[in-house]
Amino acid sequence: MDFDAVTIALFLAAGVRLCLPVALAALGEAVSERAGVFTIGLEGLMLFGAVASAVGLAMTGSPLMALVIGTGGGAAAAFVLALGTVLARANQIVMGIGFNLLAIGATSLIRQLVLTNAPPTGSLRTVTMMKLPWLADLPVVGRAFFSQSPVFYLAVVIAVLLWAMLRYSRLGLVLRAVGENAAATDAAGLPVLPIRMGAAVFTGVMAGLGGATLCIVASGGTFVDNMTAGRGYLAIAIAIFARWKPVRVMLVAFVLGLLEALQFQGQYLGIQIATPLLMAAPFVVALIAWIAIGRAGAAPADLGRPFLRGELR
Amino acid sequence: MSAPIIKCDHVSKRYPNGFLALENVTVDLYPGEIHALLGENGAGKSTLMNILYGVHEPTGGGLLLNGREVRHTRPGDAIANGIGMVHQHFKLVMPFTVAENLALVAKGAARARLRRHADVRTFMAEFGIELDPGAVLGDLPLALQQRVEILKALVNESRILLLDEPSTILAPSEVGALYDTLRRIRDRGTAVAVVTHNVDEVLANADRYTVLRRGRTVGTGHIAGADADALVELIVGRSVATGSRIGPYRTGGEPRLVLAGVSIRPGRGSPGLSNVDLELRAGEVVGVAGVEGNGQTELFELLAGQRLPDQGRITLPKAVALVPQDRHHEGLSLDLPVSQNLLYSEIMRRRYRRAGLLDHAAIGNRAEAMIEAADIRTRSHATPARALSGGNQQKIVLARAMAEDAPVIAVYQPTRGLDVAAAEAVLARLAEAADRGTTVVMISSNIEELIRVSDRIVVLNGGRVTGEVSGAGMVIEKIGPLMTRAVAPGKEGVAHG
Amino acid sequence: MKTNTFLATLAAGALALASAAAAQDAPPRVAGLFTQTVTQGSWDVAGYAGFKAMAEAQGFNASYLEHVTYESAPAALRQLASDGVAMIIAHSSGYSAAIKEVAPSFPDTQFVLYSYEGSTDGLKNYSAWSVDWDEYGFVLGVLAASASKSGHIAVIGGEPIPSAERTMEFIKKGAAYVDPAVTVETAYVGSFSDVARAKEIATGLIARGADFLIPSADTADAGIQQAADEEGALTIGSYSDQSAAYPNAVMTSTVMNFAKSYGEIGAEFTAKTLGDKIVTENLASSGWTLSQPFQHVDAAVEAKVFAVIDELKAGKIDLYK
Amino acid sequence: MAEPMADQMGAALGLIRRALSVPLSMRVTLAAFAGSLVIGLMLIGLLGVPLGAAARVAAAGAFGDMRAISDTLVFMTPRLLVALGALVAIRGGMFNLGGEGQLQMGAIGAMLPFLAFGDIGVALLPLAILSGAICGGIWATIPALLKLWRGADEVIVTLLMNFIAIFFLKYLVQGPMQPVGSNFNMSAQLPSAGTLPLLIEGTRLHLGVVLALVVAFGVWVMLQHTAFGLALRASGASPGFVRLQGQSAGRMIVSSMAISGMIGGLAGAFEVLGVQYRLIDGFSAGLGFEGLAVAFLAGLEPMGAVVVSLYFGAINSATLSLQSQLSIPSALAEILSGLPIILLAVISGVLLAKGRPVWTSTR
Repeated sequence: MDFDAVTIALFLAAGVRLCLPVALAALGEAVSERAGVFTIGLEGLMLFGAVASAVGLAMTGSPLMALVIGTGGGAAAAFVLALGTVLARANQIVMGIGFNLLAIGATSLIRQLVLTNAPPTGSLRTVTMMKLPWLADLPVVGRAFFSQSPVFYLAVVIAVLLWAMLRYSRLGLVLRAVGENAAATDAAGLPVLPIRMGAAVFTGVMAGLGGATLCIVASGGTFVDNMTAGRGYLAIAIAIFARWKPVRVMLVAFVLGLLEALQFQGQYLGIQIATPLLMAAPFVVALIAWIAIGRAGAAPADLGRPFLRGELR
Repeated sequence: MSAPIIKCDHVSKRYPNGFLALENVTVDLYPGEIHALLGENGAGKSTLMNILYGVHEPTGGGLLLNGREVRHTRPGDAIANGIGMVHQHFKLVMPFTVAENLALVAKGAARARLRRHADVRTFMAEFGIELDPGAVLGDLPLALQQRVEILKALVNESRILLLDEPSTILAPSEVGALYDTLRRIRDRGTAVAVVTHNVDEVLANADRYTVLRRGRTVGTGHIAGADADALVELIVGRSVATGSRIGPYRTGGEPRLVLAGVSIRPGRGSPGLSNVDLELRAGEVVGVAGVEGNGQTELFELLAGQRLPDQGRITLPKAVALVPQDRHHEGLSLDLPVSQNLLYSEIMRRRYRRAGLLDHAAIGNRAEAMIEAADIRTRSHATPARALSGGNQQKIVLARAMAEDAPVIAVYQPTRGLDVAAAEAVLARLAEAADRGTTVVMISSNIEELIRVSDRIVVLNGGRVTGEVSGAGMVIEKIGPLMTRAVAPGKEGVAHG
Repeated sequence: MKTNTFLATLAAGALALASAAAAQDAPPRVAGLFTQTVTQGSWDVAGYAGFKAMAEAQGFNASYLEHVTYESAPAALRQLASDGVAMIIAHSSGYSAAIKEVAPSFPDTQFVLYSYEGSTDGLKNYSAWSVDWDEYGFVLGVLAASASKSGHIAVIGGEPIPSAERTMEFIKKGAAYVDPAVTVETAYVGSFSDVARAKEIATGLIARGADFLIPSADTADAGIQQAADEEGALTIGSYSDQSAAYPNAVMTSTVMNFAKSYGEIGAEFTAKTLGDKIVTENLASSGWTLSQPFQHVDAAVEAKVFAVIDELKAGKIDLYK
Repeated sequence: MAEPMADQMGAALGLIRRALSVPLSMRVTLAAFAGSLVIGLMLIGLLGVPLGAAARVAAAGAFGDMRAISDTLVFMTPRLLVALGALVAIRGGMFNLGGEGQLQMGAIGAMLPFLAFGDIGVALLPLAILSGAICGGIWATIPALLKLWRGADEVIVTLLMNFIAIFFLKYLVQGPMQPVGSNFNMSAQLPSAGTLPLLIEGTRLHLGVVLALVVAFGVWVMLQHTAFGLALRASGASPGFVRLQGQSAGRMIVSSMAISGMIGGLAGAFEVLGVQYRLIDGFSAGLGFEGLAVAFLAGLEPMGAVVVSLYFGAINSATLSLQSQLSIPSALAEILSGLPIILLAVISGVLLAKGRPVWTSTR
């Protein structure tokens, strides 16, 4: 096996496809963490998005509608989660752990009650493949980056928009201020809790879309119990060591996607490394990167701290 | 004078824990005046400010804006009604720039007006303030951060400006500059309310005053014709001999702690120390005066044995008892009971154990005795330190340090945030320790206090010792210039009008 | 009516006291153990259907446990056994260790395993219906190699467990039996349930030239079959006829004869002849077969594959030479 | 001579009495449990199962007889140990989310003496327990050292290390530790000398259950009645305070994580030595996170953790009964585990906002 252009293009394309659900969720996590809300429940939000999309597909038969419904499912679940973490000031880590446990059970129950065992019918092409005109014909990159699910292009657009929003817009300024110093933002007369609720629900939108993408685009519309299998936790790690920068989130996720793709490539190429060790690789790389970052780049100062007006803290 | 712009009308506030912070308080603020709110710690000044600003809601009474009743349930309501507030603990976003911090609060027209950095400069110039709009807040010295905090309160054309203890963090010369700025603001017709407990500052700068004591108004009037002693009496409720010397002037015995040519490299927002020589002797109180951030923290850390000099030599005795500046994070472990806070160092020295386990009975007994001796007001020795007032918390820290019987005791801002009586008690105990032969080194920015208790005072400025005064030579006129005269290279001065 | 039932129960109780061989009127309780879920995937769903049919046919009082991980299996087995369940059927070879651990403590409970077992270790109350996965693999290799036009086939497994590795070896043998020049690529998903990874691996293998995919990853098979369906490769259905689900891609399906196997288990239990036997299920015993007719390929392929099957049934091919 | 004896006895009795006194926060926790059970019953009702029957089956499944009780206790044990480990670390100021990984490493460690020395008789069991604890301890010490060396936040490090440990165990049972001829991913079986003895015939109640309760008592004594525990609590709640007292916060971080990991390692070791008798792939399935949740539900109190983990044990054996007798989906177990955590977090959040924090010493 030699490393020709096709192999490389396939490898890159696989990296993109594998990272997409995680990257979407990580973008959402980056936003809520910027606003000071640590969404450990990301895994559960993805699960709710995934099961909602599967239900949506069964009901409407339209993959596009399924993605929309999945996104809505994630947002609705995030709203409930945020009622706890933001409004009721529940400990964000504890709440997230409980939420993830609940989500595994609840989504499985929903599947058993609502979904049948029959695999989805109808083509999913509209959401799995969209060749961009002209660009898709470019050598290597055409196949790698411009012959992808439309959700991927959407993710790139969202990442760029988020970057511009955080950097240049007033909304971005307010969002960052809430995460850095909620008390100061409150003193400026800005509504801290609604802003955090908004950020948390946006996280749900992105995690829901991520879960829906996992289910509809990557798994052909099949919902499997606990199908996220740790992807939510990985997304949290990505958001953090991308230092909450949206474009960097995409890049970090892509690199980890490539690592995952390498596992399969390694198998084809007959590389003699045990599968479990290869599967551990993204986590090892993430760990090394995290250690290398070390103290550099501080987290938003109010990350994980519930907001209380006054001196009650 | 016209009608009051805002009136606190028979305001009461009871906190959820049952504490009655304000009782039937009425205060008027008029346009174009600087109104001083005077009182001891815990008199209710900050609570009143927070009620005006919508941080807390009153449990009785209300607010009248131009005679019309208004409710401030959150700061947004207060801002909409033209109120700006300068908080004691700045409400600034430290990683943001000056311009971003201003943009954050700006509403409507003001937001459009502050879009570009040049606009921000123009806006600041109106109040005689010159700052780089692109500077990151966290990198600015406290005095400049305070200017930004004031500007922030003015961005939305405020007609009422509230300042909570603005002068405590400033050097004497900086206080003057602060009031220059406030007078400019007043002269634009704004009502300026300043919370402080410094009578001299009020007499020199304010137009009217209101005195609060234990949550009630005990006096109000015009500054013109007001008398310092009378004001002090209103504040503390009895006449205290402020400024009188505590204990005799002592001469030190044998040297116990020596710093020779000690230097520490400059760090974040601090000049470090350069070439400091200091000899502390038995049975004396040595004051270290200086504006905050001139090397005091480094000096205290050296004494505490927490860091080593980059250059020079330090000779420490076997033990140094410590009273740190930050009571809540360093002086105490707030969730531990009073008893374990009092005896922590002794327990760690393998005392109070039985069969390897802690002897809770013995710890309790010993703690009771210490609580009695140090006059610590607590429900029991098992109460968490968190539940105690600031003064009583400081008494715990001091009692523990004293109980260590160390040859040297180092204290850092020991009276900050305490009311007059509690501060007096602390100073008295330090003097007693010196009388017993202990070496006391007291780092403080409160010069009057230093003069009253120290036998000699060294002044730190820009990380250097700029002078030493002793005995009758310890007067503010000498010390003030030593603190403020030479500005170390690289340290930014305060912008003046 | 109510009184009658009550009297009947009383009578039954008295009978039970009188004779040990009573318990005739209350149907015996049987329970099934499944690793994943009986409402999703292929192996457990098809197996549960066989289990349920057996229970209905024999009039058993049946229940089942799903999501029983191998670590929780001993607890589940003990609970069921001490709860009075008369027969426990475990629907995965992974439960073997748990049964061997628990069975000695419950001599009155019959344990049965479906899938693969090498030895009952002398336990008197443990039987197994053991599928000849070697032969199964060999046939898959034969049919894939026969159908492939590019001479490039791929096998995708779930986790690299020994039985899966062994099956892969026999798939290779089967392919080589048809054509020694056929390329057989193997890959593992690293999970039995991650559909997305399975689909990605399958897509990659098709892009590298494989035109026939053999799914061997349980629930994750769905991803492999979808990839084949979308990318124009052929594949098979696993354990039951799945041609309706992936009409573009499924050439045929392996159909486990769960009805037969479970039927035998039920009948033998009722007849009290279960004991400690190991029943081998293979083509010759009609333990499984391939669905017909084949789709998307020439009739010649079907004929060729069934010719090999007939030879296997007749014992004319030695798999272990 | 008699007097000091009586003195000691009195002191010991006093210790036990204080250990059993229910902290105030337990009331909130019990409310969370009750709320969850009510919601769980409502769900069961929605599934069309008669509530009375469901409640009876669930209660019998959790506490109905000796076998049910011992199942509940066996399910309780790993969750209790992980919780104890987690609360030691969190009390010491380290937010250890790595219970899952430490448990995996403990399980691996418990196998090592047998693999190294073979069946060496009575010495095997204590060696296996020790080895499991040490492996868990080492695994947990790594994040502590990384925090000191690089300032790497332990939340992320421990989270990532969980996955690394899971895959490492998977690797071991797929390759190096798998005996020839095995038809599943697992190690060889331990000889009976190397396993935790069963306490009651016909049940799964093993010695590890008792040892776990002893560890819980030991952790409580350590935290409340030793100078080390005092320093640990102080350093977790107020690092600046202990630094000024001349103690090294770094040393506290390392030692609290080492102890935490050792206890977490015991959780894995006891699963191997008392339940599995071998290393099996995927044996844990989220025990680490459940244990962490137990620690929080217990308000970071060791004796509270016993009560809370008992609830988790009961939920697991009860849902097994519900499933096997009434075919109620197993998903109910996760729902009933997740709900009280959420309810408790919300209740304590609301109380915090009202100025009455349930927990004062977390982080």
